[in-house]
Amino acid sequence: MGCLTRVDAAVVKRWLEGSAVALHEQRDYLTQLDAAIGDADHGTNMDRGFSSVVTKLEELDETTAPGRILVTAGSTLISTVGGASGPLWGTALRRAGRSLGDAAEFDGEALTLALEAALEGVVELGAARPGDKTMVDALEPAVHALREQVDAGSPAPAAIAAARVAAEEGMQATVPLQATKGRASYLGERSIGHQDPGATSTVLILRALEQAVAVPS
Amino acid sequence: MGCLTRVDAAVVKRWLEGSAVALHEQRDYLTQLDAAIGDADHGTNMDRGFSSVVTKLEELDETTAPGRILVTAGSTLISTVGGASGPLWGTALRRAGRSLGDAAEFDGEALTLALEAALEGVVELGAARPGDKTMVDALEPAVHALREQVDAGSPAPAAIAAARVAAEEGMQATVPLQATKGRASYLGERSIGHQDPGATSTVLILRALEQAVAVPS
Amino acid sequence: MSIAAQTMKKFVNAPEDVVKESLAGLAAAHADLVRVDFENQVVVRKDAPVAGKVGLISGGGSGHEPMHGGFVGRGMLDAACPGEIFTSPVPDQMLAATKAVDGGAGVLHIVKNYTGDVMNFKLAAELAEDDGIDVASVLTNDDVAVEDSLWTAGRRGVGVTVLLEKIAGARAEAGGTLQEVADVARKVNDRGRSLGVALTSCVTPAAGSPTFDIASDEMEFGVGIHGEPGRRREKIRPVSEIVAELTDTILTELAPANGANLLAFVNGLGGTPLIELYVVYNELTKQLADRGLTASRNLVGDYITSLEMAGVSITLVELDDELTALWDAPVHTAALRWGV
Amino acid sequence: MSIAAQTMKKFVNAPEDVVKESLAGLAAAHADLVRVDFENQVVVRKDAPVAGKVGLISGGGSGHEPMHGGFVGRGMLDAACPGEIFTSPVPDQMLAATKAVDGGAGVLHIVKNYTGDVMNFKLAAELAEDDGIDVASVLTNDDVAVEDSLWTAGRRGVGVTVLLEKIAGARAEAGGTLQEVADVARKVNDRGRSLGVALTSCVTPAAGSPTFDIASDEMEFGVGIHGEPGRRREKIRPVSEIVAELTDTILTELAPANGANLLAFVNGLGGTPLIELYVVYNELTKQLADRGLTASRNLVGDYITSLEMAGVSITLVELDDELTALWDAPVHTAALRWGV
Ligand SMILES: Nc1ncnc2c1ncn2[C@@H]1O[C@H](COP(=O)(O)OP(=O)(O)O)[C@@H](O)[C@H]1O
Ligand SMILES: Nc1ncnc2c1ncn2[C@@H]1O[C@H](COP(=O)(O)OP(=O)(O)O)[C@@H](O)[C@H]1O
Ligand SMILES: [Mg+2]
Ligand SMILES: [Mg+2]
Ligand SMILES: [Mg+2]
Ligand SMILES: [Mg+2]
Repeated sequence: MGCLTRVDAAVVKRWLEGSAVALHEQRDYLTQLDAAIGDADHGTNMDRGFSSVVTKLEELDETTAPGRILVTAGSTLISTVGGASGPLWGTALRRAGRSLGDAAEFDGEALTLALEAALEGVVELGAARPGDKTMVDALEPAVHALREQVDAGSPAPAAIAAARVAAEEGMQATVPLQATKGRASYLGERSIGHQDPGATSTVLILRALEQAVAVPS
Repeated sequence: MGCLTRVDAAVVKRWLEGSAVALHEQRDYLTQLDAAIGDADHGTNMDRGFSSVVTKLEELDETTAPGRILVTAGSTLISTVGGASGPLWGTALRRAGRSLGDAAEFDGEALTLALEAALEGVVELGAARPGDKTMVDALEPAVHALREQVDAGSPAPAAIAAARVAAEEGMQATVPLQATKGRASYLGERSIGHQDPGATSTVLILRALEQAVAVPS
Repeated sequence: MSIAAQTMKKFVNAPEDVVKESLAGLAAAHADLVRVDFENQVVVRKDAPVAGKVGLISGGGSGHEPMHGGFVGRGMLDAACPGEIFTSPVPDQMLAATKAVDGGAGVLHIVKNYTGDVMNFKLAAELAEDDGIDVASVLTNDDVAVEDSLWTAGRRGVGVTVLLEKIAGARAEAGGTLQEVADVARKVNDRGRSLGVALTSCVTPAAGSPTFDIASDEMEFGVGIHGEPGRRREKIRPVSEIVAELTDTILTELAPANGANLLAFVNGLGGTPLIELYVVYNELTKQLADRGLTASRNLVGDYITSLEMAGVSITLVELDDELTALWDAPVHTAALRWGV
Repeated sequence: MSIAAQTMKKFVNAPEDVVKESLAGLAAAHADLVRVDFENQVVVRKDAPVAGKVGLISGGGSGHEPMHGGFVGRGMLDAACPGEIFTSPVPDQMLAATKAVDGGAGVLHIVKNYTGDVMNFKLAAELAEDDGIDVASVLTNDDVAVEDSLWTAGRRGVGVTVLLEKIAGARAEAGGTLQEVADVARKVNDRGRSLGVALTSCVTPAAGSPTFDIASDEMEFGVGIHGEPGRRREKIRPVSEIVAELTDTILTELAPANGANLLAFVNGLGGTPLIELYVVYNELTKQLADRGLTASRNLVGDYITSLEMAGVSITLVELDDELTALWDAPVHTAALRWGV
């Protein structure tokens, strides 16, 4: 399987489409996780949003730059999801897209800056800190790992793989936490012992990125 | 056990008190019968009414004539029962009382005239004919039997016993009937196979009369 | 008693106190509109008797709130007589109410067609006449679930009662004579028909358990407001099909003129959320449009209920200019208010 | 879909169409008051935008009817944005509503404190500002079941929202500036607190089964309007005890002045019959009297619901002359109407 160090529009599309497939497949699982500590709609929300994104992508013409694609995807999530995850993931993708600008291709450093911008957007909007039992508990360590690897000179695929692993660890680490943000916080101590749905969907999205980059374009 | 042929206030009081006891004992049974083809309140209604009657009797002075006692009892039923059975039994007792007038004592003939007046009042108010599956199916044959016996010269206790037997037969005869009056009529054919609650309470009241007359005063 | 109360999904103290305590709450919440005579258990319009105005009273078993207590006030009822839950009030209550609202122009008794209600109101009317009060009675019998024949106690009085009380109340407020008020009341009843369907049973506080059993996928088509059985028990269907059959059955009996203007009343039986009542109204407007009929006036909400029963009833009244104007006239009660 | 619909005790067609079909019913029933923009899923006051008047919009998940669509009209909201059932609407709806009601004096966003609602309204406000519309936002957070601390998303917005929309709407109708309308809205929220209790769970059409399980003798004390858990699960008690604890808990947080005048709001959550709501109000007035407080104004009924959930919430707002006058001002919406 070939490996690339530069990312283009095709890769970004594969990422979003792969995310849509994974979120659709895991829809009921995510909703069950949300039923335990939230209001049982996270799977529905993410699936509704990303399937709209896929439809939207088909309307874009071939030449659209990766940054624009992400901005469009983010706007689509915001317009179709509702709930907490819509604005959060919508803002994340929009910020990432803006940071990529109109370049037709970009490297690991640019991708890292984009995901750092995404994380920043999520924290700005939701004010969650690591340990609050939210998607930030998966996204933050992932972006950290990515930065380290890229600074250490590893190629994008390896760096992204490390980010995905960090996200999975962060996701698992949400189980013993007490939620202090979002609906789950109403449960107080009763939120302990459950895995956070948003952190779980975050892992699915990072896995999709890893696979999109791994495939030769 | 002695037998009397003339009836006085003490007997009428025993009749009403005996009815109250029987209706209270059979309260749940009557309500169950009403649950099957009505609205499950006949036992409650009759018990509420006759216990108020007993309380009311205590307020009456010793010298009150039997006719007045029955009028008072009827008015009390009307004021406390509600539903269909309140006006019906209330009117029955009021008519019976009026027909007895202010006499301190009365004989079998007067008693028969009183119960004929009672039946007349019930039919006037409720317009039920025999076979409609109502209390009339017990009261009408009872009053008939009483008239026959009295005309044939039998003593009051025997005549009343015959009336009670006729009422019981009439009550049992309501089982195969389809109700065409009251709530039970909404059931149409589904009312067939159930014993009418009002006919059943009528039997209890006639049994109480039989016992009241049988006891020496 | 509180033990019993705690085994049901109800906010009550002792079941036998529910009616009185609820009336106390009504009196406290609407002291500007009504006063409650607790001795006679009667809800009376604050400024009754209104001199020279025909008085309107109604009553029946409790458990159908806001009917009737919530309809006492300007432009509707002058008094209401609440009985025990699902049990007709007694003549004493009706007599007390009649006396309390008699402004010299006579009193109209609005009676729903149930054997107990009819008999108790009949006795009350006789007592009132004895006291020299002019009384007229109108009977509502709009429920097409029951066939009106020698084989039944006749159609039950349901949704039309609410609309009739509003319209006749307006006629009285406008200075109508007892005869005129009674006539327009009968006109509303003659031009109105209803039909309801239940998805769940009600639970009376005294019983503490469902009045009837019904499977999780069943509905009672043609249910009565006391949980009386309807035309048949069947599987729940999509609301479009349910409303189509309700509308068909009602219109077959009502037979309105072509292109008639209707007062369309979608009534919740107590446990059905408003979001569903508007879905039902949406289906109803489609059904009427298909038949060239217009809902020129409407009412959507819980007005004649059966405790917490999940269900809905539809009432259609064929309007004319007189009825429309009376419907639009100002009304100010706890449950219905406009124009003031 | 109709198969799914038939397995629940609801009047629906396809569950995913409930919100739109219900809005169609609302539009048909109240064409004199509102119009519905189905493309953007927004309920708009018929005569919006009212030139020179501050526009008020609110929104949130559906399933709480009549909130918010039933509050659109003169003297209350200019537009409402209904989301899917129990899911926050999206910024596009809020932006469309904001544009539709902007009469040049700016637009107030009334937001209930739930993470999703807050974020979506925040994005909408940014978009509106980009379009040069003056937007102010007020957050309602009156549910004392949730402690307002770093450990939670903060108190939820519940009953106060209804009262705030009425009072702020009156201020806007009277010509208040955006600042003045926002100020009085915040004042209502600051002076109001709520608490609710559920006896049964709601059932969302999409799920078709209860949101939470609860035993036949249990109640959820401090429940949220989406079926969120409350302070604790416990045995049902007599209503006198339940209301006493609700009142105590609310007043402890509200700490009104001695002898304060309160707006007392007894709200049904959807499945509790009116007869019980008045029993609750009766208990509430006793509790207030014991503490030397007066319910100088009140509202009793189903106004902010949770589908068919059996339950009740109590909201208390400490009034002053300004708030009392604004509460009494005329209002004409589908669900609240007086003075007109
Ligand atoms: N303030 C916040 N910051 C970041 N993420 C959050 C925040 N609040 C909630 N989330 C995430 O959103 C997820 C829930 O999303 P979703 O169920 O789609 O929305 P809602 O909670 O409105 O139903 C949670 O699992 C959590 O990871
Ligand atoms: N029109 C009528 N004439 C005579 N008896 C009647 C009539 N209607 C009903 N009844 C009697 O009344 C009984 C029911 O009484 P009850 O349950 O106390 O009143 P309700 O039917 O109002 O609940 C019936 O069983 C029947 O015997
Ligand atoms: Mg959720
Ligand atoms: Mg009965
Ligand atoms: Mg009865
Ligand atoms: Mg949600």
